[in-house]
Amino acid sequence: MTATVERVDSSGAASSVKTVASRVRDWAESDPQGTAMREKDFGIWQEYGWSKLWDEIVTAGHGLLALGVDVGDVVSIHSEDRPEWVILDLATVAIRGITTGLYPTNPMAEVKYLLNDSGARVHFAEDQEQVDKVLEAEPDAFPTVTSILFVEPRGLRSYGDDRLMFWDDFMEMGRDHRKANPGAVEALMAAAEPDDVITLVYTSGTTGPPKGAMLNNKNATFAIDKIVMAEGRTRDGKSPHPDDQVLTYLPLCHVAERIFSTWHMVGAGVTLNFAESIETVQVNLREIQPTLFFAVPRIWEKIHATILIKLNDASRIKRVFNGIGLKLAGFIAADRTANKGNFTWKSRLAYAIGNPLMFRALKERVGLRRCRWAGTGAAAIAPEVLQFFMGFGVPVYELYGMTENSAVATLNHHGRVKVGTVGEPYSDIGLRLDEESGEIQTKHDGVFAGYWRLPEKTAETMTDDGWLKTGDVGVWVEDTHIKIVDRIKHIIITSGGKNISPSEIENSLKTSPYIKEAMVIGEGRKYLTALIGIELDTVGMWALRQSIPYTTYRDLSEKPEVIQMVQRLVDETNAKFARVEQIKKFRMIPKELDHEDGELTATQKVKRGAMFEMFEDLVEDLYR
Amino acid sequence: MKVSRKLLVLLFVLGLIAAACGGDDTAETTTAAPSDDGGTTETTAAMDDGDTTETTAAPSDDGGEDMAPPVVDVGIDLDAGTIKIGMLSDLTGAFGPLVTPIVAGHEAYWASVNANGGINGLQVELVIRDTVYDVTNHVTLYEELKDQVVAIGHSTGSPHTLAINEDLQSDGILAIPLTWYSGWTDPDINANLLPHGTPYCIEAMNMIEYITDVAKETGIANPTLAIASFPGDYGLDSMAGAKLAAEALGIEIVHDGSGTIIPGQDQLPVADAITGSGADLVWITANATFFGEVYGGAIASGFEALWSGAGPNWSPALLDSPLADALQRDYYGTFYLSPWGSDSEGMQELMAIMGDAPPTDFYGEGFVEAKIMHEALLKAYELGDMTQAGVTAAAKSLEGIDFGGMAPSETYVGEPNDIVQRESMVFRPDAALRAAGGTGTLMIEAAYTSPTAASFVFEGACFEL
Amino acid sequence: MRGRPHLYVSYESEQSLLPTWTQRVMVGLLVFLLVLIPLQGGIEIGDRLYQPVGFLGDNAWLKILSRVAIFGIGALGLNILTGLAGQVSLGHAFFMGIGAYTAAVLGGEVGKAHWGLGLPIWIWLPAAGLVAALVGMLVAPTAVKVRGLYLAIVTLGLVFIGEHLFRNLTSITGGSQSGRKFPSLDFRLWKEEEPFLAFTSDGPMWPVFNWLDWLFGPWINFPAEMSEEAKTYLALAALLVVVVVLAKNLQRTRIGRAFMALRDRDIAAEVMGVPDAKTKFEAFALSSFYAGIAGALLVAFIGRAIPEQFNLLLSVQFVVIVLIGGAGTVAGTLMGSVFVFVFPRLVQDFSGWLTETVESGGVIGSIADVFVSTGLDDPGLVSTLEGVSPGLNVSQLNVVIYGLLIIGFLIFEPLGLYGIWLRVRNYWKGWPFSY
Amino acid sequence: MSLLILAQAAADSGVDKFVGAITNGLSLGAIYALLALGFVIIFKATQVISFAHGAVAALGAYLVAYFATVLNFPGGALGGPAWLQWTVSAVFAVLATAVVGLVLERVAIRPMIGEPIFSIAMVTIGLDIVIRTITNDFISTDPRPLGDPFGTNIWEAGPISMAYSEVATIIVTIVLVLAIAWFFRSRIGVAMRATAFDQEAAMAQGISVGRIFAIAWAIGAGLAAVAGIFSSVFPRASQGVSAETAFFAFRAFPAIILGGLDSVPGAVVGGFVIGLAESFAGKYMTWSGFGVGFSGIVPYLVMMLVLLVRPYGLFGTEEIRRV
Repeated sequence: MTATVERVDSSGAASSVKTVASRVRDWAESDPQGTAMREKDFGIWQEYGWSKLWDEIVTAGHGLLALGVDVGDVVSIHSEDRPEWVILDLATVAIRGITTGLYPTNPMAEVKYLLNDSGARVHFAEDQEQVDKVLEAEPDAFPTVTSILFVEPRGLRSYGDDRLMFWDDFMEMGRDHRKANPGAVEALMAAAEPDDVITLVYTSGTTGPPKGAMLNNKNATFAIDKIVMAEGRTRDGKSPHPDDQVLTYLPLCHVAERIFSTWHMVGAGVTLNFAESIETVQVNLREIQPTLFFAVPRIWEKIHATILIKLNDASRIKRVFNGIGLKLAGFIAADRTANKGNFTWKSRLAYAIGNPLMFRALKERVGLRRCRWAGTGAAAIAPEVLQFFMGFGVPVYELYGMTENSAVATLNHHGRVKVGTVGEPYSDIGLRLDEESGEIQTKHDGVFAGYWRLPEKTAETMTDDGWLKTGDVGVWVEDTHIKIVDRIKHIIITSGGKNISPSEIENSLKTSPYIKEAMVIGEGRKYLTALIGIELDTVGMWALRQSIPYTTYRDLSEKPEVIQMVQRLVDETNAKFARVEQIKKFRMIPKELDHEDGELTATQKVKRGAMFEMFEDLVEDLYR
Repeated sequence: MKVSRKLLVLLFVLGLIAAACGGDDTAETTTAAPSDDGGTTETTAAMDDGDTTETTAAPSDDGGEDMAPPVVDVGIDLDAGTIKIGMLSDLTGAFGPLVTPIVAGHEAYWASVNANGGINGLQVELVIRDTVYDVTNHVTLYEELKDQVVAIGHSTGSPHTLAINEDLQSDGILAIPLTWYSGWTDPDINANLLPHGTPYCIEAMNMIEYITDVAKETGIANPTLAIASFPGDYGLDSMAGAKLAAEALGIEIVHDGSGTIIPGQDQLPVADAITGSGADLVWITANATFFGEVYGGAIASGFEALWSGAGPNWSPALLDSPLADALQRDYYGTFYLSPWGSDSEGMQELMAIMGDAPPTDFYGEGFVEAKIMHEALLKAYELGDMTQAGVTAAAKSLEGIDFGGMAPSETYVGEPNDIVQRESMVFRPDAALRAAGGTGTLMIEAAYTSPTAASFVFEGACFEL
Repeated sequence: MRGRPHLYVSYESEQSLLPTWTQRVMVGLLVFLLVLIPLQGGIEIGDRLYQPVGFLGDNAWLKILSRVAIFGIGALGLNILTGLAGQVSLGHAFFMGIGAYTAAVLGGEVGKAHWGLGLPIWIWLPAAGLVAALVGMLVAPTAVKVRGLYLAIVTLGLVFIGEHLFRNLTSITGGSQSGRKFPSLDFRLWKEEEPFLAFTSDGPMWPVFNWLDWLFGPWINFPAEMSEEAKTYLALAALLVVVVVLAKNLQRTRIGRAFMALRDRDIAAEVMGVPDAKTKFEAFALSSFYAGIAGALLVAFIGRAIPEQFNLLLSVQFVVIVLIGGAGTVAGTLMGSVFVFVFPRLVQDFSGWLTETVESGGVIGSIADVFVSTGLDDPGLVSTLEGVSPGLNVSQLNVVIYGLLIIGFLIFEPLGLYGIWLRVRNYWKGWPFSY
Repeated sequence: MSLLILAQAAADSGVDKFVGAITNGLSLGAIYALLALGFVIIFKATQVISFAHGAVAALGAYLVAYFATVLNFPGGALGGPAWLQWTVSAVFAVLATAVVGLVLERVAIRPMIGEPIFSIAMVTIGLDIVIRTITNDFISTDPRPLGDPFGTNIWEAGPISMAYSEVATIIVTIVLVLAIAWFFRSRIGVAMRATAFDQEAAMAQGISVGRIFAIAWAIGAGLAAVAGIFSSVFPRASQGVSAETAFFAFRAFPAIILGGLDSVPGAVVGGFVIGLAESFAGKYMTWSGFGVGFSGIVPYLVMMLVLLVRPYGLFGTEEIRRV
């Protein structure tokens, strides 16, 4: 990877490789005025046209060249989702560099690890907060980093570090470079090879330090072909097209968001709309009314909870209507679940009543009114939540994949939905279940090129016959769909020898709007227990209405009334499971879990190991 | 709190809706009586057809038996047997206290007419609108009335009446002005008006001469005069008359306070000016409230003179006030009507129809206005044309309307100078009469016309508006 | 982007007067109705009379609506000062008077005792606004110095001083309680005798309707003639529409935003670079301009007015319009003026209905009788005999209800009619949630 | 300006005219002071300018007329000389008006606490409209004389000549001003001052702010009624209370602004200054160029001049403005 490729000066050489960057150029040629991205600035959604976007990408590419970025050099991006993220990402790919993204929540120690592990040359730190994570470390902590770009100059004016460079200056430099070396970026892009690594996606690292999965042009092309352009994915059967709107709000460094934002944009020409921040997603959703919407289960759970709470909070007359609407939605959901997500005449009739009554307004308010495809993945989701949305006419299609196979594994097609499964394998890909362990294994062009600088780890993830081991245990459902049991590592084997998948139980608990976190414990124990964290907003509101005074999260968690309520919720969940799978005892988690405190990964997954360490007393208490 | 607020707002809105519906109901339930749009469309249809007479159900009344039913348009419904007369009254404005009893006089008069069979069987209804003595309201309300009444029973205020005068003429609608402005004598102006009573300026001439005579009798050879008034047509018209009279009589006006009595202000400066002039005679044109203030202020500084004032100056309440004694000594009042309780035939009739109503001199004005309208309607019926224009024409041909001695009779045929009213009635305040439950006005001279007034030739208004 | 009412991709679209199609269609319909009102009864579709707003086509209602338009224009002016800039003023009547008498001098006929230049409307109407604005600027320095209730009373003093001036400048105003004739609402080209467009006389349809006739002729029969009331109404309504657009637009401009900043936090606004004195100055000038126009229109509409017309009561009426409607909002101000002028008519109709109910007897009649006094011996809250019988007469009742409404609105619905509208709208907008 | 008038007065005419201007000004000023005092007390406690003050004054005067001349209650029941009977009835009527003030506060003002001051002022305009209309309906066609015992009697001492009623006005005003001054030293008065200073702090100190509001309105209404009485007797308005009485209070606005909205001494001083200014203007500023009725607007002119120099009146406390 560090081998230098001779730079080709003539831009005439036609490239046979379509990279994510060259696709933007194609769009800029075929639809220069079309909208590629929108960013909300001072209350207005400012638009980036294709030609402007391409122009900026080229300029940024020149800027990178001016900074001395070579083929195969790494550019790291540490920022919230914003146009510059995409521009820099694509510019790096254009000059055959490698991008890697960092979660904005990554604390300093992780930043240090990631930058050094990837050996980034240029680091893009959004604002003062992210810049500080680099500059506050010891002077020579980042030996490879030669430039630090930033776009939010506020508070950075007095910083004297030589490596710092304001984005506008960087672009100016790019323009100068472009004037001096016209066509340099295009030439590099033309020379791209299918095996060029374009990005490092670091695994979240629930166990051990993060590993950088290398994805190359071939992987990207495959993913765009399979996922983005998948046949029969949407409600109306049409593949994504330039009229589609996508709300970009999950971290772009995650492979899922990269696929559902950047790759959708370059692949199908959909418009990216950058949410202002995670807090404003609900508002931005209402404004954008995206046609394609991907969210992780946590978000769906949150929307679900908000809807339930708000419906319950409505004025009396509205509550009557809402009650009717919920009944209808429940019926529709049950009916559609039983029919692979299709309507029968009965559910269609119910929908015809419910839609003007409440569904349409509800979807409008939530921002899903125009949604023709909604997806979920990256973690397990409770079927109740999926059914809830299906009842209102927003079928959420669960799909499955992982960074290492460019997220190409299975998906639920419109009209062939099985709730509770992650769907069918994509056509013409290699996917099998390991006969012994039930582990899902894939083999196709999307399978990654390996872990960055970790050949032995790469080898560990591959079977001897070259299949990728996903680490997830699955079972076939009716020979067509796959149901994920759990991560192999998470499967609990009780002292009684029963194999139990905790995720299902946890997800069932998390369907309640009041429960944010649940961790089921029982490895080598006699019975199952759980650590449960409440959702501060909803429980706080509930407490307010019950006139229960509270001060802090911990105080609220430990209120007897709250514990009683949680007990009821646990009982409800227990009713759904077999005896051995029932939770005998639980304890409240006394704090809100946090990425920075190390209890969660950047993708908000609970780090089980860390949890056991941190809440050892509680766990021991459960088995006393 | 929040709920109750919402509830109140809701109730309020419901109330509004109810009110709105109520309004519609009126129009519907009384479709028989032409009101609002129903009436308009009907009548336009009638007009289009030419001189269609609605021959259905001619009222069988002894007076109307041998007469064919008249032609009608707006405001008269022969089927329902009703005549609607509009009233542009100031009920809550500056002259509200004055006009209210006038309207009451009207109502009582028509109630009695209706009780006695109405106008050839047609019952008279008054459509009363409050103008609040505001020209804009006046104009707007006229617009409302003109499509539902046959004539305007009275129109309060000179500028107000002038504001609708052009419309009256173009619409051919008759109105009785409730003001005694001298400008109404002009035939160009009064084409659709029935002025009545003695104009302000004639009234002033009469009284100036009267009190000059009184002063001379008491031994003041060359009495001096101080005058003060409201601004506006009423005050200034009267002041013009006073000045004409003073000139004719050769008496000096030592203080000219024309238009200085401004409502809402302190009147002591006016009183001071009068006092300071040392006049022997004072002529005030205001209303009882402000006359009281000026007069009280003047006598407080020991001023003594012969005081007199125009009709609206007087209120019986002045005799209940501390000024009673001084007023009995100083004041000569005038009006063109005989006061409440006088023994003329007309007044007796009025007192009979007013029943227990608290006494005031202004019922008489209502009575007179109503009587004129009554005559006009009868005449129009007789002529067979009770359209708005027909009533106007009929009214303009009236002669010698008799008020049973309560007011001088009115004629609308002839030269302006011949038909204008020049008589005044002179009275003095009398506490004893007041104590007996009357209005405390003792008539000392009925139908008085001064030589100045008698020989005055109108060539237009005394005071040009 | 269609179907995304909250998605603004440019400031123009976010700040546009009618951002969504629903609003555009609603406003279009409203304007259409406004035009139809005076034509009703005359318009036939097929063989059926089309009566979209029924009774409103009456001449009497047209007069009321014309007044609504005039007062709406004036109230929009006060709304700028009080609603947007937060400067409480009881002096609106004074500025209306200034406008009225400017119009009188410029457009009025020369009388024996009155000045008048007989100039056409397109001179006197703008001039009325300009002169009033000028006087507003003269007054502003005093008004800038004082705030809050002090300002209210200073402006109240202005009305009294104005009344004094109007009373005494007889050659301009015609004098107290007398008044003078004012120019009529005719559109003339220079001093021609024949008006180009006569708003104040009956006559043929305007050319614009001929055009409509040509377009819709086969389906709709437009009347050949139009009454003066209808013409006056249409002229005033058109002017109101223009003024509404201007007023609405003002809120989007720098000046408009400066006004609101001043209103919300005056010192903060100053710190942010909104000059206190200059902004108030502009607010007074703008508001007076509107008042002057409204004053000129009012007197031209009536044809005659007395100086006492421009009194405190008139000012209060404007404040009531603004507050009942909902301060700071154009729609609210319009609702306020409709309410203030239409309401008395409704009360009148209601009491008429009440009286008839009493007379007709029956259960409802006898219930109503408790409240209604029909004679001297009959106690009740409301009397049918004017004046002498116990109880308030209809006019007094009207005034009392008017007063109670002011109180009620301020206590229970401080945002005024607009607040009610907002509440209703939000109720539906929030569906199926409450927030 | 006043100096000029004085100089002119001395040179110009007799002492009588000058003394007349002073006595007239004092008695007029006393009525203004009474009205202003009511305004200020209400304003101090509740931060409200009551535009209904005039209507309440008229109502009070009407109640006096009704109690004293129609019912003769309760004075008639007590017997004794006529003046005593009247006084008892009048006091009773004033108390009745105070109760009305109490009710107004409870019904219309209390719910408005916390609303913008101008909204509350508008509520009082609404109250004015309602009370005035109803009072006028009671007054009916003719003015209502109060039946007061002052008659047209004049008290003379040297160049001074004043009606008994004017003397009474001044005496009653002085007594009431002293009483108010004493009241502000009493427990409730101190509580009221505390409330005026800071409502929340007062509440925290255990002061029932609602009660203070009610008391202030009751006192204000009572003072208005007293002013109503003296503005409806000889020589100012011998014919009694009429529809005009309610408008009298508007003339006291310049007085309160001049003195400062929240200053009790300011109200008294403002009242007398305005009264004297108006009286002197009426007597001396008679040049026709000023126009008819110029004295009526002199108070407003004086007020505006003072405000140009002192935007919070002569004695008013400057509002401390914060962002």
